[in-house]
Amino acid sequence: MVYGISIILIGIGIYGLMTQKNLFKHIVSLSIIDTAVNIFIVATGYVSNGKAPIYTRALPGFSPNSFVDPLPQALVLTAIVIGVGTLALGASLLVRVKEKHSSINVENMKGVGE
Amino acid sequence: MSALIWIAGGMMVVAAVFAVEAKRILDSVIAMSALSLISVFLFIAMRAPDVAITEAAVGAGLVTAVLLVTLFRMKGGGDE
Amino acid sequence: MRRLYAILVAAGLIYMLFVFLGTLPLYGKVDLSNRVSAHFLAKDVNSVDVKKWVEGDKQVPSREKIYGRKGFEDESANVVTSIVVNYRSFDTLGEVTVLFASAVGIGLVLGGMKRMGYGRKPNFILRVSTGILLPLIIMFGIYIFVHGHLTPGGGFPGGTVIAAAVLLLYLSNEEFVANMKTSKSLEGSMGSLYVIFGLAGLATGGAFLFNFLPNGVVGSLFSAGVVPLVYMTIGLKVGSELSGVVAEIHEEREG
Amino acid sequence: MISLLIAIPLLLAFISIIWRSLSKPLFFLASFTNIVILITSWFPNGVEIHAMGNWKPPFGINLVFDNASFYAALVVNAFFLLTSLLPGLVGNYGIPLMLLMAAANGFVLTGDLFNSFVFMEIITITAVTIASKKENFYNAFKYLILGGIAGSIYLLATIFAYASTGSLNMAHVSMAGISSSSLVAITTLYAIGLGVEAKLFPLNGWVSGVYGGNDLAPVILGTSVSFAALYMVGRLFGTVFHGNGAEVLYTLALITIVIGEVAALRQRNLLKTFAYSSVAQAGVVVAMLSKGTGTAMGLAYFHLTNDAVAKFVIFLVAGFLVYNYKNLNGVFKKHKVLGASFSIASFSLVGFPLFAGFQSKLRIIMEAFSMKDYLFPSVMLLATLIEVGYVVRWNVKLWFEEETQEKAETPVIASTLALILALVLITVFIKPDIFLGGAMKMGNALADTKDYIQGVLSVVKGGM
Repeated sequence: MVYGISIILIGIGIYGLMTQKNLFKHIVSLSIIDTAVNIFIVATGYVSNGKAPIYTRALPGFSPNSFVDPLPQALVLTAIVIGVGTLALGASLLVRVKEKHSSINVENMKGVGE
Repeated sequence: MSALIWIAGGMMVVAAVFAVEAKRILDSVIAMSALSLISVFLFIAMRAPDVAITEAAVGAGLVTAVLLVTLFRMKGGGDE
Repeated sequence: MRRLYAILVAAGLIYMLFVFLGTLPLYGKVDLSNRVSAHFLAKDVNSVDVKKWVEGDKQVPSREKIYGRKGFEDESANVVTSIVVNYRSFDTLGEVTVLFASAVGIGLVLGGMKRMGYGRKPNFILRVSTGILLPLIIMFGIYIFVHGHLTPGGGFPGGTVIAAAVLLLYLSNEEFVANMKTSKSLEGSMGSLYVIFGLAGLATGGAFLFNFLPNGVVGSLFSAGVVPLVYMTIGLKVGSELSGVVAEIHEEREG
Repeated sequence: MISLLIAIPLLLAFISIIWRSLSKPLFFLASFTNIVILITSWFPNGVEIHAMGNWKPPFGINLVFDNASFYAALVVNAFFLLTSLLPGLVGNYGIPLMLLMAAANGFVLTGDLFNSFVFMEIITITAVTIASKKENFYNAFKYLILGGIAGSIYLLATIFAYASTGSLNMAHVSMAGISSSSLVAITTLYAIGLGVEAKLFPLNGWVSGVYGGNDLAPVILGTSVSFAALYMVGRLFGTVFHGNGAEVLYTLALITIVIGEVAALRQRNLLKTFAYSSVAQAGVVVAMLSKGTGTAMGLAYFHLTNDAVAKFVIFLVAGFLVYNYKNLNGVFKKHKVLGASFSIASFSLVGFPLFAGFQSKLRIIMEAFSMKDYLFPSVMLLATLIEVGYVVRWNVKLWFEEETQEKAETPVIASTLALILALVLITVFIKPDIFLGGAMKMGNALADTKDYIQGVLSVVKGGM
């Protein structure tokens, strides 16, 4: 079911990218897709009744399937940071797009021809 | 737990639709930030505290701040 | 028309992904013993016989106790950290590089000189509370990345918290300008330090990013070899990098 | 040694953020060192791996050095070296270029699916930075959005592969006996994810804007980066998935060829024309790669090498012309050397005899016929006809139309480089073995899954 949520979110993100005329919305949609993919990845590592993969005094030992899968979580950490890099660069590009074309709405932008 | 996940998922879908369709860009950014915050709950429900902390600090906090500052710099976005 | 088309494409994608979902194990029904991560959890990668393992002979150990013991190949109590900074450290180097590339890109794209003002005076509460909170926030950020191998968190959230402190300074003080020179030198030297850690591993252990320091006891602060050092490096680097990004989006070109 | 190919450019990039003025010489130093490292380990003729942190595959990340990744790394680094010789072109972009070089090397060498995703994202971000040169912000933004989506899909594909095999290592994934329905899922997602960098049909809308927007982006993205991306197509669909999912690629590639050539013919902007031609050539290469045999893949990379050399010359000259002249009519009367190299390169692109392109196109068509595929050769012949149209049109316009009064100084280094590469193209026609030998070794290494798996997984301890 978490899978379903994340897939629907991906779909909404794609829909937003295709319909919206405002470039800022594109960044927002991309961010939605990023979050959705991250949820999807963590979901692939979930084990029912598994514990968080950190050894503390309360969780002394190891046996398979007593923990959730740590690898997807490690991958998501990387993916989140990569998403931030992409979004921040996109936002700074938009600032300059606005300065150069005087709008960030695809329909009102000046000087964008074929 | 399962009911909570359904509620969180429903809220995320609503937030996503709102973020995509909102008339004002500011609302859209706020909705996106809310979506990120609810996803933190999902990460905790899936026993991923590391991811939850990172998403809360980076995804919900910093990204929103960066987008808001750029939005402020652009003086409102441009489609109203 | 455009909307209909978009709905069709999105629905097609959703349908496709739902079909593909059938190939995954059900939610919550994953068997870890088939995955490489079982051995990350058990901290026994070096003793696995790869030839047999890839052919389906899963050698899952039954360890009674890990917390508080010595003599494992990786001593970080937080297994996610041990994957991020030890087993898959190369990914993390790439991740640091992504942020670096993005910060460099923002610098080249914006390339401003003068600080942008918000055009209003920050209110009293914000100004005073910033003075009180700032050291606490920075200390909290440092705490997060120093304890990255023991508790959830690590270099990236820690660095982000530090950058949040810089953002607070920008919001509370119209005249504040971060010292870009310092932040750039910190960023560059910390990045180089990470690569140098890698090269030191190459020189001592024969492999890039080899963990060349002795391990300790699982769960104690001074354990896990280079892991805490690398996380501190990452924390400082990410902190200075994101502070640089925050500073750069506040810059305007004159005229 | 091979980990240095990534470590050195990264280290130098980190250092040059502190001393910015050093970035240009350091960029040259990085690319030169990389070439030296590669030359000292010429064609390994086997599979060597470097296990990061001594964690043996499939647990840790490993770099794979075999004939295929050697040849790809050689081509990629060679173009970076050539670019670093042109300080005027590099400008302030030394640091992004170094990072791009590290990422392209990592993308080519890595033997881990998620690691390749990380490097792909670095490539996207640095490429966007480079694309935003000369205030080309809007097109760079479009590229960023498309690259971001592609990255997400690529990540999804990776996670599907992990969920069905329990491993991220390419060698392990390729031997793990994935069920056929999973294979459909994984290969479809990978085809979409690689489609942006490999310039496949529905996802190549960014190419003309980015390549046509400034002088640096096409020179480096159209040669090195597209070689790295198409290498990954061969590695994934040839080695890892044994040719599964090739039909999707084949269909997309044929559509890409036709659309690219038609768009190139209709285009009136010099840089954009050849940007679309680049799209079409990527289609040819992918169509050949989807055949999956060693010979076919080798020929595909032979063609790609010829195309990359020709494109380097064309984009170098075109970038110089577009940004120094308002009216391009007859400019080659002023710059005879540039003109000669441009004409040679563009004729090689079409595949006229006497130039390298002829050798690769002829071989590709013969190979396709021998595999009883008649659709692809006919599409390719049609494409060649269209190419003749626009190449001749541009050559006539640039050489023979009435010239204007504008004047610009001939860039000495650029014209020397362009001339040398043009001569290389002629030499390759006479002795095709210069490129063909390496490319064939590469193709065979890519097709030989068994050797790859054995080489990666049998190693007990990672060496240098």
